[in-house]
Amino acid sequence: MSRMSYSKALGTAIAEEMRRDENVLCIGLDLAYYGGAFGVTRGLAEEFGTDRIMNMPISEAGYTGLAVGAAATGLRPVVELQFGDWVTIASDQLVNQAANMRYMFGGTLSIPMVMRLPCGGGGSAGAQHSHMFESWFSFVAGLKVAAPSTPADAKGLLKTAIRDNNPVIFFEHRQCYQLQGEVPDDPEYLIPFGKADIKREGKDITIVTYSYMVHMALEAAKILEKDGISAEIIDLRTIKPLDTDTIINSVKKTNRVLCLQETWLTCSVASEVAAIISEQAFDYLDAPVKRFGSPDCPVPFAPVLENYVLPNTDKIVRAVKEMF
Amino acid sequence: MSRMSYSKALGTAIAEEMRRDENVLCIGLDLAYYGGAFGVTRGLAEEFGTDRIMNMPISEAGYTGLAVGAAATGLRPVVELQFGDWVTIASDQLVNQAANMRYMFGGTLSIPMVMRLPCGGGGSAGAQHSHMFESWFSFVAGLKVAAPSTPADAKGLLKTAIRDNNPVIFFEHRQCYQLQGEVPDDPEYLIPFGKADIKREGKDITIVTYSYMVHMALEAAKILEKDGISAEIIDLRTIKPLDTDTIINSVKKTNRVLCLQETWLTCSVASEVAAIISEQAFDYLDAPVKRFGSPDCPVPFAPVLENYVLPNTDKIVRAVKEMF
Amino acid sequence: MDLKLRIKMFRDMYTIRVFEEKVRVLAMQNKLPGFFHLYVGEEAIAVGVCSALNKDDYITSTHRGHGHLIAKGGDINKAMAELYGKATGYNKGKGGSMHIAAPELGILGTNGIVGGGIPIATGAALSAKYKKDGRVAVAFFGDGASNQGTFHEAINIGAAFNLPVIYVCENNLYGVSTRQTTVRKVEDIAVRAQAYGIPGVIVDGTDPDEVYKVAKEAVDRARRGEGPTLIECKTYKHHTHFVGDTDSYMNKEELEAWKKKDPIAVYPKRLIEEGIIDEDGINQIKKEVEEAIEKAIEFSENSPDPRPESALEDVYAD
Amino acid sequence: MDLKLRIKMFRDMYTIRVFEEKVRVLAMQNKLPGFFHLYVGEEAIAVGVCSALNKDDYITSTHRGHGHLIAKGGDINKAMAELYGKATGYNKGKGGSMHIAAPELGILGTNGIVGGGIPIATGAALSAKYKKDGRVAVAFFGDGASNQGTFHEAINIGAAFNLPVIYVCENNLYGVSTRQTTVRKVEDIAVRAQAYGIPGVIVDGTDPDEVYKVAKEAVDRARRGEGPTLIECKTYKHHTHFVGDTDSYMNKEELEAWKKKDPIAVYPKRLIEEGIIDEDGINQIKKEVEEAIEKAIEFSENSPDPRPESALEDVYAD
Ligand SMILES: Cc1ncc(C[n+]2csc(CCOP(=O)(O)OP(=O)(O)O)c2C)c(N)n1
Ligand SMILES: Cc1ncc(C[n+]2csc(CCOP(=O)(O)OP(=O)(O)O)c2C)c(N)n1
Ligand SMILES: [Mg+2]
Ligand SMILES: [Mg+2]
Repeated sequence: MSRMSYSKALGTAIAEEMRRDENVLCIGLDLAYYGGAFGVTRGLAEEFGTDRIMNMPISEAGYTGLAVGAAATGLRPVVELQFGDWVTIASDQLVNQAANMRYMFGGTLSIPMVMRLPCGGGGSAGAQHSHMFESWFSFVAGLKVAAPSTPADAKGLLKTAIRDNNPVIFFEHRQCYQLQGEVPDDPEYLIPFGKADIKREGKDITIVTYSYMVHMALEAAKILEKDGISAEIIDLRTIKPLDTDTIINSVKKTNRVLCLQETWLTCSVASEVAAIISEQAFDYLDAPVKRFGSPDCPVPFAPVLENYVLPNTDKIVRAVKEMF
Repeated sequence: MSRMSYSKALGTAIAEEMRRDENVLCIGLDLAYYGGAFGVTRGLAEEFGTDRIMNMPISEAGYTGLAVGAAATGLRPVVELQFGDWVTIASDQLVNQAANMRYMFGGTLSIPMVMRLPCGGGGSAGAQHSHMFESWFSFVAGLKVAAPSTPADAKGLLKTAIRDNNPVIFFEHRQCYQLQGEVPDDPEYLIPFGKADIKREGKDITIVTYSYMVHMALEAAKILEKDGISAEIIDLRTIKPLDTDTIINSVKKTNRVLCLQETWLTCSVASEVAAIISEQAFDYLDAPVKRFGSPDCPVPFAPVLENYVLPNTDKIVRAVKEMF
Repeated sequence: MDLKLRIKMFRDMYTIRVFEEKVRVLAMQNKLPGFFHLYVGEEAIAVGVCSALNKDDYITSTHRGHGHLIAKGGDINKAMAELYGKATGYNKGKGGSMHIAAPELGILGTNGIVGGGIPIATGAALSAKYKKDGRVAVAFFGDGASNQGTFHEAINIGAAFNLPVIYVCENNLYGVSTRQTTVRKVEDIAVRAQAYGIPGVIVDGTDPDEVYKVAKEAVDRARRGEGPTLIECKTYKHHTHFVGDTDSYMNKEELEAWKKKDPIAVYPKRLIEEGIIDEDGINQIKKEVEEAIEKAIEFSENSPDPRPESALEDVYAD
Repeated sequence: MDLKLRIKMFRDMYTIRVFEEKVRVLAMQNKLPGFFHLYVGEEAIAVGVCSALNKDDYITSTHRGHGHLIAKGGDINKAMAELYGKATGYNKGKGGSMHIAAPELGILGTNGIVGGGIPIATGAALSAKYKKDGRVAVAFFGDGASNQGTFHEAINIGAAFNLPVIYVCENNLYGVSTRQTTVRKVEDIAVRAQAYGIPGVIVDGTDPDEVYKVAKEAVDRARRGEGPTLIECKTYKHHTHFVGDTDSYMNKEELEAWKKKDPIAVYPKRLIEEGIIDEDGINQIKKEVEEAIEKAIEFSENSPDPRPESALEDVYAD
């Protein structure tokens, strides 16, 4: 175990996989020397050279498609967008090409690539630097979607993503990069996709969440504990595939559930989890499923507005209490 | 009333709005003379000229952005993509620009534009010409989303969309274009957004759906009737805004609900409707909410495969029967 | 230029021609599902370019892709069966006309997204350079596609990193019904090479010898590590945009003029004139090709449909 | 050229300079939320170009957009207050540095998406042409943005339809830490104009007179209905990519060389030499500008925060 940041854990995962497999390479803006938008690839160019840590022109569709073509022909590209917001520019290559290709081509090739997307609000980055698009990509057949919350999960999931033979959209929350935690040194530390993690056991309510909101939920659970409410926190870790079993088993125990996420609710991960629970655990519910996320507005700039909009510990505590 | 096709009804809506407001113009591929991908704008260039029915280069991001800029400065562009699948190429201009601009700019401007997206499967068009992205855009704050099923709705909703002062993503199902129906001649025939239509009354189960699946559901209802199951069919018509009241009231009456759509279920419209019902009508449900759509694979080419994958009348009947 | 290669070029062009004309008839008879964009009239491009490639070189193709598939060595039985949506097709009936791939031949797919293949070919070239395996990649695309952002972004990347990739624009003057010079101010696509600092060459896309020559030069250049070339092939398609389309936008006189340059008519005459083959030889090839295509149709019609449940397979790789 | 205009150009450039240097200090003191890209060193471009525009002409700007806002006539109180996230800001604190608009001045927004504004300016030009109101639109963007697909698609559209739009590339040699010639094979962006059949002009982006001259020509051309021009302004920024960024990638010597051409130092000297203004006049302007900026800071600091619930307003228009 070593103590390190989420950002460092991601960098470590990439470095280990690059040492292990010479077909792994990194593609993105300012990755070499500068270290990418959040320092994840800092130091890697020194070890692996700029043929493997490649700085691109500002052409998100172009270099995402470059990665698709490279992946189709035997490389394992790890692409970084500086902010996940502009995956909108790259989404054709991900959705119409990468996600479809193996299927359309009858299984004759595969697209082993990872798309790393820093995401989420906070810090007055404004509407164009705060989006979360995990629901978009979870919708799409042929893609996988991961969204780690802790340094250890970041390492274990990114390594699994790089070894996965499918396109994986990997959401890294901006507010997580500086979080510190214990991370296994084992270069075979792999976290399987489709296995949620119960980050806290509880018996009165299940909070299903992922990414940065896991930390808010854990804070909220501490406060709720004092009021006699014992919350179980499920960190989904991957959204596609989704660990339905862990969710359902928890709900069977607690009989109450809050589906929590940072962003808008319509057609979202929270909607999906709520729908699954009402389909599969209907008879175990003591109260209606509840969803909590952001109201339907873009993320505003001014701190007072941004705070008003984004979920936080207090709001989660309030939302849970309303369910009792 | 006149009898006409869905396609003709759309063309009529555009023509009427262009006569009414000289700021309305059409932007897209092959719109003039050729009539666009499905003949919707056929004949319009003869009346309005090619300054108002504009043929574009194949540059979806470019001409969508062109429309955003035109809308921000007083025009009301109606954009057509030949197939909605490649809205992936145009989505940055819709999501990061159009949807955000009014908000980010403190309400100082508005983006009155319509994005017309032919969508859906059928006819072996293959994975890259069969996508349905209504869940993506319903997720996004700042956008509105409509998806008419009949010629009359097509006319009434498109006219409302063109007069709306916000970006509207307008899904036209490819299998609907040739459907015939009675359409009001009234040039003020406007269908308000956020008003679902009960296309068939029933008392045993509510089927909530939209777009082409409305017709499949109506067929299914006829068959179910014979087996003594009376199905109420709700056509959402617009997904954002969503008519929650009509859904909830129907569920209170029937106590059973199938959320039906053509495409993948994860983080979809069906998930959203299921989540809302389990939040707001929990106590009225006699059975768990059920969702029905396509399995998690791209839309295949061969008819035998495509039929296997897409929902149809028989599959809907079966899905409903399993709920009793 | 190798004589055998030139004869093979005729055979390949003729194979494409007959294949496409059969597809046209079959599609109009509703024997084939989906819709089809034919390569008739443009055969010399795919054949000229692919004749300059090795079996393991890569190509990406377009919605109008049967010609590229065949020119790159595609099996016509598997190709035809795919258009029929049969289990024996290249992609088990899952892809169809606009989504056929044969990775074992370096064919990374026809493509339903205009401009979608250009970055993918660039990525294949990156693989080749990364692995130093000596391969090159070719991106085929239309004049319409040259207005897509992917054209700009991918070629800039290919140029900046000196990737072994050749960008082949098939300029048939139209995108669907739209005369492309009404939506683009420059006459030639080749001038756009200057925006990326790479050579831009114009060639008569009805002449397989000429196409081969410029392609060979570009391929050699790419293999030497000198980076991409943009080749613009002037051409014209003999049919409408897709089978069953209205033809109101087509310019009949222009079409007639281009038909005079039809490679299927002109090229065998040239081979005969140059004494490379005689009339009988040509006829023999034609007969063989026609028989092969008939067999491909037979093969396809006798092939089984995919198992319905196979629709759920091949979504994810293990 | 009008003498008053030249003096105003100095005043505007100086306003931008002082504004930006203050923003830098305030941001480092954590008095401003968010992050900031400064226009220091590039002032002559925004000022030269906007001096050739009318009040109702349109511009779209970038992440590095304060300079464009001020040069187009933006109120520095409202601009500063927006950076503070105050209710009195241009956009009620909802936008911030990268998302400020002032439609009444034709300012259609700074933009957080590199390349995002280029099609939008083109659309504004379409409006102008459609309504025949004589306006023109300017898209400002960086050298890095010239590799985006939107650059290609939008300029092609602008050219094809002869829209009254001017594409102004601010070539400061870098995109974040990346020397752009390492990801682009051509030295100059202006050559890319050839791909669209429009004029491409290179100008010294530190000289407001020169920038004004080429901008004026392009604007006149656009107003005459002769279509777009691509103007490449050679420039250099004096600070890091954003405030608080590491500067390890910056080339100190190159920076020093460019600082010798700093318009804020060079231009007033030229005005004095040419007898257009004297030292006192310059100092008077400087004093006025500095005071105005101090007032803008005061105004902002004394302004109220937005009401929290106002976060839910302005999402949709009625
Ligand atoms: C991104 C995208 N936009 C539009 C279409 C519809 N479409 C299919 S083929 C075509 C014309 C393409 O023109 P060009 O690139 O010149 O190829 P050609 O058909 O002339 O061979 C269009 C617009 C598409 N398939 N993909
Ligand atoms: C689509 C997109 N990609 C990447 C970024 C991150 N980013 C912000 S500014 C910038 C550099 C832009 O370079 P250039 O266009 O030359 O402008 P400059 O900063 O040099 O003025 C980058 C990459 C972004 N904001 N948007
Ligand atoms: Mg063409
Ligand atoms: Mg720059």
